[in-house]
Amino acid sequence: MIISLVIHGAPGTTQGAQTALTFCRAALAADHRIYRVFFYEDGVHNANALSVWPQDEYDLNAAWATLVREHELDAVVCVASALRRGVLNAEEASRYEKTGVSVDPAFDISGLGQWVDACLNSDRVVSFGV
Amino acid sequence: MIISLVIHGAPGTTQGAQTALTFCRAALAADHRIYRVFFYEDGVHNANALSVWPQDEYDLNAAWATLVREHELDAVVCVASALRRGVLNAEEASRYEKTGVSVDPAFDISGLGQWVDACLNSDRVVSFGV
Amino acid sequence: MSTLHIVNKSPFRTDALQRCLALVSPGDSILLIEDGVLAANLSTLADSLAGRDVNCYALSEDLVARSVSVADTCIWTVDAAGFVTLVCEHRNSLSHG
Amino acid sequence: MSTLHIVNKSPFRTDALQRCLALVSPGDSILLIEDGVLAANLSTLADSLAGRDVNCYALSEDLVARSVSVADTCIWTVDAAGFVTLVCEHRNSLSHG
Amino acid sequence: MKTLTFLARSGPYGSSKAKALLDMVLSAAVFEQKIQYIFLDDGVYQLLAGQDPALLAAKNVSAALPALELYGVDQVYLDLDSLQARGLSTDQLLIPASTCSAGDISKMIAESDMVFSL
Amino acid sequence: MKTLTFLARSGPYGSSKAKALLDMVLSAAVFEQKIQYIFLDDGVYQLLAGQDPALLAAKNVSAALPALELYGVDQVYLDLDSLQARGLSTDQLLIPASTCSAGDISKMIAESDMVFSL
Repeated sequence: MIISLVIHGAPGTTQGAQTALTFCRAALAADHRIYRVFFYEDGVHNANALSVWPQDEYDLNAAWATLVREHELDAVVCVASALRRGVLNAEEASRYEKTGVSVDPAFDISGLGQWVDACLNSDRVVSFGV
Repeated sequence: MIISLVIHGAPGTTQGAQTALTFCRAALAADHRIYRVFFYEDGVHNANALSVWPQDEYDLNAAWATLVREHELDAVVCVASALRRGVLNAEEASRYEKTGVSVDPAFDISGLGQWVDACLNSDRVVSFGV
Repeated sequence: MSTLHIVNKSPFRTDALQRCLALVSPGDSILLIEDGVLAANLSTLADSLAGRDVNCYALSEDLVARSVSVADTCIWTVDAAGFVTLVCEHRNSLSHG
Repeated sequence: MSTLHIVNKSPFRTDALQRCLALVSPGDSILLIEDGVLAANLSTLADSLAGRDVNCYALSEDLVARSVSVADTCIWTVDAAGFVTLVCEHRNSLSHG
Repeated sequence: MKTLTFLARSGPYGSSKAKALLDMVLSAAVFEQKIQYIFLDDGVYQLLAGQDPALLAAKNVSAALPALELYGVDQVYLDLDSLQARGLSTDQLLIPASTCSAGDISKMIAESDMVFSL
Repeated sequence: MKTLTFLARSGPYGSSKAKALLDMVLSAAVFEQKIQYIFLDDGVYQLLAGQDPALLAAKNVSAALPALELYGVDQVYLDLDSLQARGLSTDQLLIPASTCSAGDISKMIAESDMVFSL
C-alpha cells in the first residue's frame, strides 16, 4: 500500500515522533511504499540539525535523518510551521538575515500543498503526536 | 516582592509563554523585582533567535528578547533542554560542529542549578505552560 | 499561609480542574487562566466551591479573547496586574499540569 | 469501510478515549498507543465495548515499557508490524487528539 | 476527488491547534477536495461570536470563518451535544453551521478517505 | 533551607514530564533543600516495577528511583487513591513510598515554600 505520515510532535517532548519512526520502519519492512512524511507544527523540530542529544540517549533527530536518507524518503517540513520555530534552510537564513542554518538537508521545506498532495496520492494517511 | 518565573511552553504552540510574558510585564509595572526567568523544556524555544514570525503575527520571540534587554532581566535557558532542542550558543555550536548559533544572546544558557538558586532567592516562583 | 491554584486546561478535556478541587484547602484561591477560563461559565464550579472558603478568579484577558462570560457572582475576574497581586497575596502558587 | 481509531492519551487525564467511544461505529477498531495503553487494564473498557462489534488493540511496545498488563481477553496486543497491518485493513484512521 | 473530514476539537487560543487545522482545511479547499469541517468538543468555542484576543497578542481565529464558503468549504457542522454540554446555544455563534449528532459524525467519518482531528 | 514540593502526575513515557520533574528534584537535592516528592494521578505509573522501555528507545525513568535516598530525597509519597483508581497495588511498586491521601497532600502543599507539578 501507499502510506503517508503526518507528524505533529517534537522529538522527546511527547512520544508521537518516536511512535511514528517505529511505524515508518515497520511499514517499510512490510514492503509498503511511504509516499511522504509530512512534519507539521512542533513536528518540524524532528528536522532540526542543531539538536545535540546526550551520549546515553537515543538521538531521534539523527534517526529520522538516517531513515530518510537510507530509504530516500520524501520528507517535507511545513514552511509556515518551520519559520516560526526557527527551522531554516540556507536560503531562508540568508533572506531573513539569521545566524544559522538549522534544517537537516535530508528534509525539504515546503507548504501544506505537499500534505494535500500526499492525501491525494496515498491509500492511507496516519497522524502522529496529535 | 522578588518573583521568578519558570516557563515550560514553546511560543505559539501553547499559550503559556504569552501568559508568562504578560505576567512578567505586569509584575515589573507593579515594581516587583524579577529575580530570574528560567526557560525549561520546550520553553527554551522562546530564546530561539532563528524564529521568523509572519508580518501580521505577534513575534513572541522578539518580545521576550526585548523585555529581557530593556529590563536587564536574568533570563536563563536550561542547557540540557536547549541542547536537545537545538538552541545553541556560539561555544556549543563550535564544540558540537553545528551549522549555526540559535540562541538569542540576551539569554544565558546554564543548568537547573540556576532554577534552584531562583527558588532560594525569590519570594515567589510561578510556573507557566505546564 | 495559603496557595494560589492556577488552572490552565479546559475542564471538558482534562482532569486538571477536578484534581485541583481535590487539593484545595480552606483559605486557598483558584485562578482560571488560558483554556481554564472555560470553566467560568459552569454553574457546577460554583456548586463545588460552595461553603469551602475558597475564592475563585478568572483572567479577564482570556475570558474576553474567548467570548466566555462568568456564570456566577462567586467568580471574580482579574487582569494581569490582579494575577500578580494574587501571586503576592498567597504563600505559594501551584500551576496544575 | 471501517475506521481505525488511534488513542494516545491516558484515560485518566483526558477525555480522548471517552470521545473515541462516542464516535466508534460497528466494524471499527480501536488501537491504544503511548499513554493510551493505560486503559488496557481497565475492566470498564471491556464493558464499554461489549456487544458493539468493535475490536480493541493495544501496542505491545507501550505496554511493556509501562509494565501494564491487559485486563481482558477482548483486548489484543499488536506490535509495530501489527499497527501497520491494522492501518492497511481499515479504510481510514483517526488519531484522536 | 477525495473526501477529507476535519474534526475541530480544541478551544481557539490555548494552543495553535485550531489555527493549524483551519490551515489544513483551507489548503485542502484550494485543491478542490470534498471537505467536511466538523466542530465538536471544545472546538465549538471556535465558533462563538464576540471573540477578542487582542490582549493575548493573538489573531482572531474566528475571523476566517465567514470566508469559508468563498473557499468552497460549505459543509460545516456543529455537534449539538458538545454545544449544549458547555451551556452554549446556536444563537451565540458567528456563522451558521448545520447541527449534527455523534451518530452523524460517525457516518461522515465512515464515508471519508482521510480524517484529521486537532 | 526551603521546603520544595514536587507533584509527579504524569505517566513515564508519553511525554518528557516525568523525567523533567525528576531532574528538578535531583537538582534541588544537590542544594540540600527540604524536598517532598509526591506521586499522584498518572504519576503513580512511574513507580511500577518491571518497566522496560527499550523498544521505545527511551531510558527507564524508574531506574533513578532507588538512588533517591542516596541523594537525600527521603520524603517520597504515593497517593493511595490514585493507585487504587488505576487498579494497582503497592506490591507492584519498585520502591517503598509512604502512602498518603489528598488531604495529606493539601497539608504538604500548605507547608511548602514552592510547589512544582508536572
